[in-house]
Amino acid sequence: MNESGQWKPKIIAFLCNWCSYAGADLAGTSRIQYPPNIRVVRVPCSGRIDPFFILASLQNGLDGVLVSGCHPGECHYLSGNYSARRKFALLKGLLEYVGVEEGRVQFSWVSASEGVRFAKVIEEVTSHIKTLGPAKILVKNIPGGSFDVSAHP
Amino acid sequence: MSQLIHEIKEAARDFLRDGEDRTVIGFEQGSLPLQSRPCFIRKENDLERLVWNGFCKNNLAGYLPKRKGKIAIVVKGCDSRALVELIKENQITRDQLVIIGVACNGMIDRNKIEADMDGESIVDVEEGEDVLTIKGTNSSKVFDRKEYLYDHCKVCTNPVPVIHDILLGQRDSNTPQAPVNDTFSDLEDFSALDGKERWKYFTEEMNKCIRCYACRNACPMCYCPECFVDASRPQWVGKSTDLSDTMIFHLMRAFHLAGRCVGCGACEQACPMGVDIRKLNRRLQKDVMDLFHYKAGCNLEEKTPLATFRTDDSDSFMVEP
Amino acid sequence: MENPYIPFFMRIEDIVLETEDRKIKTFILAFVNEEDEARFSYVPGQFSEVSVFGKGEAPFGMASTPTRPEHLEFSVSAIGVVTEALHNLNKGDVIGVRGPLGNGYPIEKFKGKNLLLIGGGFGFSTLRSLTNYILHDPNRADFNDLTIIYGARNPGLLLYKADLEVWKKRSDINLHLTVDKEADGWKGHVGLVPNIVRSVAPGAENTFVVICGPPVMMKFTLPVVKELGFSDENIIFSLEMRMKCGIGKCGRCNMGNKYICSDGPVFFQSELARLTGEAHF
Amino acid sequence: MNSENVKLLNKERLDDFLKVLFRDCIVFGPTRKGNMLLFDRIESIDDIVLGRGNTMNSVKDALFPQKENLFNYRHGDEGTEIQKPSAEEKGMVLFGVRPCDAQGLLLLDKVFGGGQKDPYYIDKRSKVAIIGIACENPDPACFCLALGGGPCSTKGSDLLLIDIGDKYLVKAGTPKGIAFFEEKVFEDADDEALAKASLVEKKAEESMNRAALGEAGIGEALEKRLEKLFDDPIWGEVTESCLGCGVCTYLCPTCHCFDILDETVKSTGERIRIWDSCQFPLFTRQASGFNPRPSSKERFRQRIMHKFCYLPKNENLPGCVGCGRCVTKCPVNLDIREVIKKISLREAT
Repeated sequence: MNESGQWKPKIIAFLCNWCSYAGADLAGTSRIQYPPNIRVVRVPCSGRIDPFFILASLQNGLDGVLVSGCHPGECHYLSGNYSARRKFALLKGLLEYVGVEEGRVQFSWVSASEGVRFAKVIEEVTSHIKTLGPAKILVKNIPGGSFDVSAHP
Repeated sequence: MSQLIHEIKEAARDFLRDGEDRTVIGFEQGSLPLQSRPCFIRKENDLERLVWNGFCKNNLAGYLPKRKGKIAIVVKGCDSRALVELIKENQITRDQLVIIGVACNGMIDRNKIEADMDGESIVDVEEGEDVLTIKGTNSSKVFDRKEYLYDHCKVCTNPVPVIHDILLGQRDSNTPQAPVNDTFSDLEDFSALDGKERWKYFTEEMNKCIRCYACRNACPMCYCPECFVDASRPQWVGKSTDLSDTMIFHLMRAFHLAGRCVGCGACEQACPMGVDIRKLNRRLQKDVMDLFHYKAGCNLEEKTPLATFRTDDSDSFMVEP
Repeated sequence: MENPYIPFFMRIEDIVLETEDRKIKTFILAFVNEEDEARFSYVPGQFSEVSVFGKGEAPFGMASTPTRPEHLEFSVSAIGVVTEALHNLNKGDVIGVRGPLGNGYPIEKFKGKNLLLIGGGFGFSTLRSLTNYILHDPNRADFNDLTIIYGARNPGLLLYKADLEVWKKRSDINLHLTVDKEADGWKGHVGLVPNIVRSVAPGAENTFVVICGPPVMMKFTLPVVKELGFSDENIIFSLEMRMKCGIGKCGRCNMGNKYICSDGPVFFQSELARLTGEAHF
Repeated sequence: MNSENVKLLNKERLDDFLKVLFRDCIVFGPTRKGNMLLFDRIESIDDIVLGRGNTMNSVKDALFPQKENLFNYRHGDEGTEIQKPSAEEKGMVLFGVRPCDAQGLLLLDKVFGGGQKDPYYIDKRSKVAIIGIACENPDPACFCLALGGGPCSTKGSDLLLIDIGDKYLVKAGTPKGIAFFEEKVFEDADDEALAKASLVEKKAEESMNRAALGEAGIGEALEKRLEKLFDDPIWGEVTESCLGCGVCTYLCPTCHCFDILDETVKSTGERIRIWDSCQFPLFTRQASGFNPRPSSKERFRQRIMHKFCYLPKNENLPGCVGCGRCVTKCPVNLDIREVIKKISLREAT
């Protein structure tokens, strides 16, 4: 929530150091506008993403998760993104199967030279998550007694 | 049935006579009606304990990881697929094993029978080819065997073990000898539900969970020396019965079994609270088949799908702006 | 009803880095509320559950002496979730403490006796408490000869170096320090604790021996002190086990029918010999 | 029997009695959740399910829940604050409790009420009334008689209802139970009703399966024998099939081991206690990695020793009431009765 009480989604983006992270940089240096809702975590490869990163993000109340890596054939470590692709395909299917809204968790390929594409991906992911509203599924709530958990920063 | 039991005993006897340091893992009569249970036999004198019936539900492959010495193991179709995966994952070697395969007729779900006994305690059971006669404290009831099978037995694609040294109990020429295609028809109705309704269903199921880990410990493929749920640094999953934690435990367990789960139902049989754990595994089995054309435990050569990849795997699920 | 699960607050006054491997720090804590200080009376050998809110609780023996009641000191080895969280705290941070828990050393029985204290590595913390208690004026006169044998893998891993310097200078205490292997500049003994005990320990007459250290040290020290003529009634161990509640409810720290948290952690060998249960060393 | 302690309750008036309970108290009882019969909080009379065997979980859940808040904490600008949970004001009734489960509470009373008292348990316990229902139809896994209980035992119950046809014979086991008799729904008991009730009891006791336990008794002899057999190879033999899960301990009405941990969101959180099980390796594994009970052999032994040796020594009660849950729900049918029998037949080596 911001001060006017309007909800703004918080989206965590796991970006591969060798492509999407540089793509994000390029988007920035090229002054391409994209929504400010993402929080970037730089990872060495999309293959480094443990499904737990994604589940922990949802559990901690983030409204969306994006994982972005190198296009097929362009992995810095040769095949990290291919292995990741198999994992993500299954994980995405499983999460949507239990009821996590389609689009809450997304995956993309963005290379270091694709600043425009990066901005478009963020645009699309953010606008989709805005239509979904705040995440509720899998979010962990701890009863805080009279301590109001949600109101605390 | 008694002929089959005799044959199992003889196969086990031959095995025990063949050398030193040998263990037979089979089934014996349990202490209660409708219960058979695992047994470990090392002496010929104890072979009399071996039984075979519709209650030999446990997947004995779970006792194999890192076991030493020669082992003869009694397996059903599904259990044999777990053997294949365990051999591939170097948990046991093929030449340690003498596999006594039994063509399976499906295992009977004790809970389903008990639910239909109107609160009467079960005293005895008589198992026929097609019917079960259950004697309660006051009355006797006849059950159609097929109706009361475990859910996973109802969708079994491979009653005959895929790997075996001795194959027993073949009686019906219609029984498929090799695994047939799984249609996943049991998932259709559920998958057609709205996401919210599926979430509601899983919420109710997971709220029943008491985190006893019987599902994990009964699973032949859950052999990690330290399960993610027991790890503390980092601690990915909380240990309480919080819905979110319980859900993530089951999701991740299912995910770790993707491409490895053979659908033996050991998890669900072990669960004291009747949680529909298999619903998750079934979906992953289906996805693994649809996306990677893989069915766990069917042959010793094929690589586990998450241990390999194809450059032309689909990326249709990804954002394409 | 008093709620034994609710900790009280203490503020970290100082943090002493004890060992060269940076794995052990001693936390010097001050009571936040005066009434807690007034209520907290303990004897050497007792322990407390220390809380880092958000990470959990872990048990530590009090390394401080009740003769200086304004502070509590805990030596913490960073090997788990709570202990690592503690190591990441700074002066001024507030943590929770529940205690005192456990029985502590049988001080009254020690009066008028000689004492032989044998400690190893990290297990020395409550023996330090006991030593400082005895050396505190006027307590010293209540006890006879005091001998300490304390060992660590190397000189850099010995705890409480400032105390050791003070003790070395005193004439009313026989201090034997030992390390496992020769080291540059080391002037003390070289050898494992049980071997040093065999060569330097005083006689068993009118003497209690108190042993606290890693399980393997305790295991090999027991036969040595028995050889020296100590009877089971005069051999005392302070034991450790995974503990949670600290009040004998949660069920994990039993040895036979005794709970280390509430019946111990200090046991006479004569009690241990009678117990059915897992040997803890 | 003293007539003050025995009354009759016409089955037609059971609802009237329950209405009184629901009006004044929070009611727990056997109820159906999906395909499971559970002992759980009940909102309306219609949700009570009687005569369908024992519940999957035991009644301990009501007084010693699987997850319990010990306190909340918050890190704020003024430092850390702690807030104790507020205790429930209303009384509690556990209705439809089996005699075995009621007996189990007697052990929990000793553990949580002895020595340093456990305020969370004690508070709930002081407000609860236990209304048991006799067991006419014991399961083949039941062995309460060996533990000094029985299908119509009043141990641990304030009131016990015995079904004698169109009426319940109601026995009061405590002053708290007798106080219920002030409700107008009860009638005086006659000799015929008493005779019927003892017939029910006799029939239930006779129908109990005694084979699994055989001649083995549970008591001082077993306690002594267990001490001698601590290092016996029998433990390895009986636990070969054990999966090491927590079913037996979590369903047990007397098992009470727990863990304490913190759950935090941002700067606010709660310290909770949750059930733990001696069957889990983590139960005793120390931070250094050393585990005094490294395999299921030692862990299973701990379970049996705790129940039949340590608790009898410390609390004068065994940690077992013969409810049979661990027997029926063990995924590999590792039957505690058979283990006791094997122990009692074993010559100490």
